[in-house]
Amino acid sequence: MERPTRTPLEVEEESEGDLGARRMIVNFGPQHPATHGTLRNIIEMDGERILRLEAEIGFLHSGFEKISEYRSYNQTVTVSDRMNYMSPLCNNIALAVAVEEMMGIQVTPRCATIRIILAELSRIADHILCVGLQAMDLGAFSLMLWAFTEREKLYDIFENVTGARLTTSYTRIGGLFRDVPHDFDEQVRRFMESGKKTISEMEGMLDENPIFVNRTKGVGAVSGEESISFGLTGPLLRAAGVQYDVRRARPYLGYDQYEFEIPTEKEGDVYARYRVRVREMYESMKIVDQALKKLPKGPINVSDPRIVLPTKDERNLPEGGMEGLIYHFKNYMHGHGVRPPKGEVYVPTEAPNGELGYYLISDGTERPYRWRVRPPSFYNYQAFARMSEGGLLSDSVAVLSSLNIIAGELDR
Amino acid sequence: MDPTTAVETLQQKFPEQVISAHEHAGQPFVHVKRDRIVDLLKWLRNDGGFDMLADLCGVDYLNQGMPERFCVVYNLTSTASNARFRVKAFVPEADPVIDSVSKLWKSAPWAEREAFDMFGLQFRGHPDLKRILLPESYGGRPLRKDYPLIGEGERQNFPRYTKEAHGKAH
Amino acid sequence: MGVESRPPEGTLTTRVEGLVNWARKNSLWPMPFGTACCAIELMATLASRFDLSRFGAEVIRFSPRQSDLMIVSGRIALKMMPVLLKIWEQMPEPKWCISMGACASCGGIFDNYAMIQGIDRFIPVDVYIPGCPPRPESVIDAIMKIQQIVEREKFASKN
Amino acid sequence: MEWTVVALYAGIAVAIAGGMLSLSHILGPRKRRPEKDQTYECGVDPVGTTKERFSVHFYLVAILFILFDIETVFLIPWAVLYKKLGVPGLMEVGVFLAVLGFGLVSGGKRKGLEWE
Repeated sequence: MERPTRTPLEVEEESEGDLGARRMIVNFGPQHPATHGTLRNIIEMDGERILRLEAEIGFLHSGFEKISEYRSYNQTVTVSDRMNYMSPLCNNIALAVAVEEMMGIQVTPRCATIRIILAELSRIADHILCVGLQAMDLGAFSLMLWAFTEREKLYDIFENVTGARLTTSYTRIGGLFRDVPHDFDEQVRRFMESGKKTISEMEGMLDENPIFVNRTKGVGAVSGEESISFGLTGPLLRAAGVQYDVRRARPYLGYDQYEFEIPTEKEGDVYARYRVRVREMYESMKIVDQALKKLPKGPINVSDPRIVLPTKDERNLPEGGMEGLIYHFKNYMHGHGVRPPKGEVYVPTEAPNGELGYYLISDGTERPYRWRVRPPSFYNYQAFARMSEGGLLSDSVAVLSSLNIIAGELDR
Repeated sequence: MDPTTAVETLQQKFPEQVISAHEHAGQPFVHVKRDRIVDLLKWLRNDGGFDMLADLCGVDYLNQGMPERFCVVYNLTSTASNARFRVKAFVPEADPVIDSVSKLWKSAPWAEREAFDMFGLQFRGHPDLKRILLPESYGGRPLRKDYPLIGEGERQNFPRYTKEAHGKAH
Repeated sequence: MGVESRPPEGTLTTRVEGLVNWARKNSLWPMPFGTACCAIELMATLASRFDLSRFGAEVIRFSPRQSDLMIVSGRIALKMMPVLLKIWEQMPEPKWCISMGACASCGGIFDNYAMIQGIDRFIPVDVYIPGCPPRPESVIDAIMKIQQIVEREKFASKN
Repeated sequence: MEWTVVALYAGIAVAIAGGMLSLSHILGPRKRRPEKDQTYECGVDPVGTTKERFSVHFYLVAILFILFDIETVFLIPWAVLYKKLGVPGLMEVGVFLAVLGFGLVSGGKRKGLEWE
């Protein structure tokens, strides 16, 4: 397989008499500080103005959907948090919610509340870094360091709860890996004060900052209908005026018991997306507040032994008796374990970047027959060409960081 | 329009297209033939109110007793009424071609390119149908059920640089 | 005719060698070949909490021309391998390579058609960091190991 | 007496700059290879050619930059001695800045600063 060189775009030979500059082709390539990942754009430019932009992806295609067809449902949880590595918990929760809806399992109230708290915390982690990186791309480097100090505090919380900073793999079908530590709510409250302070500082730094406003207002604007046609979801769609949030449209895990607004803007440009993300962080904090207040006691796993592992004492012969041992054996051996009934389901959830949907087809065995993920970055990045054509090259950098493209999720 | 009425009206409007209607875990969906898929989806979008194509993906039903081997799944959403609906168009293995819906939604082209890349499904009328996730010189169709998990040796096929030789040593 | 190419004899060169190695050791300019989750941990290592600049290695260069330590952080897909080879080739000579994380070192959980099963099959790697993703402390430990390697570099081995 | 200081200062500057360049040229190992000499374009084979005519706007932007850069360079000697020069000095710099300010404003009006 010789190295796949890209055939250069055919540049029409302009007539000799024309004194204008010929089109220049620039490679905004896979190894580039501003692409935040392995994306490639071949840009045809007239001077600074972008005439045509062709995006090329697949530089991080890791065959997620193929390897998941060789794993049981609980094993695919470890696969799911390698997709969107900015907010891995949202992926784990999305997968667990999808399989539970397929099997018709109702998780315990404590598990649902813990999942909502962790999902909203990782939404804050994703948004704060996106705003930080966007500011860094436009020149304000210090904001990225502020964002990272907040993220480090969130890493401490995630590590305290799940054991890992980034690849958490915390949820299981029908419950969680383990319960939250006793000092969980006090640690989260401590983060919330410093988080609010840092976010308002970042807001103060960027909101009326002439450089930031000039670089982002009116840049890469997309109208509401066009965003729907492009399949944009999440902050991009809400910035274009369409008030659509899967947590409100199709509530899961009890999101309908919390009051929070859906921040939307009208212009649909880079500045509007930044505003939506910042306001969404405040909304997430409101949700975490309410969830912490009503965090119920009780078990975190569904009590159905066919799905959830029996606890240690249930397994030992004197107390648990023969059933505990048999269920433990059945849960781990081939052909046993979590086996949803034959059928398929598409369950969307609201990830920080947009609608993260799992389309699972089960053929009755414990391995998914088809494990399809609807990644928000895939459809958001498709609109990048439309947003940056006609603008300047430096505008396309601002637009790219406002889309918050995660290559792992993009190429799956 | 909520999905259940969508299923009935579809069965009346396109009786010969709709193969069967199903429902699983509270989610109705419909199996259709591939011939008039564009008109069917256009009707669903314009009159059915399903204005967003949330996801388009391919499925390989190798000897699973489905009408055909390949299937293209369209997951539709209505942002106004929050309703969801799924249309599954079946494509025979002998001639895996189906009309492209890139004229109806701008989110379709890349998803169709991925289905082409992973399953080898051709989309008639697609603006620029070529591989999207794998290199153009890649031979196989990985997500097909009969394709080996570890591929056919493409991952070893690169020149090797060693420190001593300071140059290509392949 | 570089400083290494003069035939080394006697103690004179060891002092020059020691000086050059000391200079190179403390000013490693990393080329972050960041693709996936390990890149986020690499960014965490460079951020203010696990500050990599204590080792003189925080000057992140995105062009291979000005960097001498390539940190391959993240999984390498089929399409990315030619890019990795080209960038490794375009880095000027005294260069070292860290393979950060399980995916870069051995393919990690992705033993499938799309993933390179370890970059050491194609480019020479000096230090491997286990972990998925490795903690920032182990990235710093890897940088220190690279510094030990640089310290013991002999000129004879160069030309 | 004044000039020896300036000459010394210039000599040191040239020595440092020249020294860095020549030392790295002499001591640096050079291993040329076809792959290494290719232009770096984000890790892929270069697309298109650079031997094309550039748009004239780049020239305009460059000239405007040089104009205002030199303006600040001329301000430095005044800034060093502004106490001693007193009000007359301030007046002269005012005129200097007014002329260039007028240039900037008129350039802005005629869309010189826009990319179009």
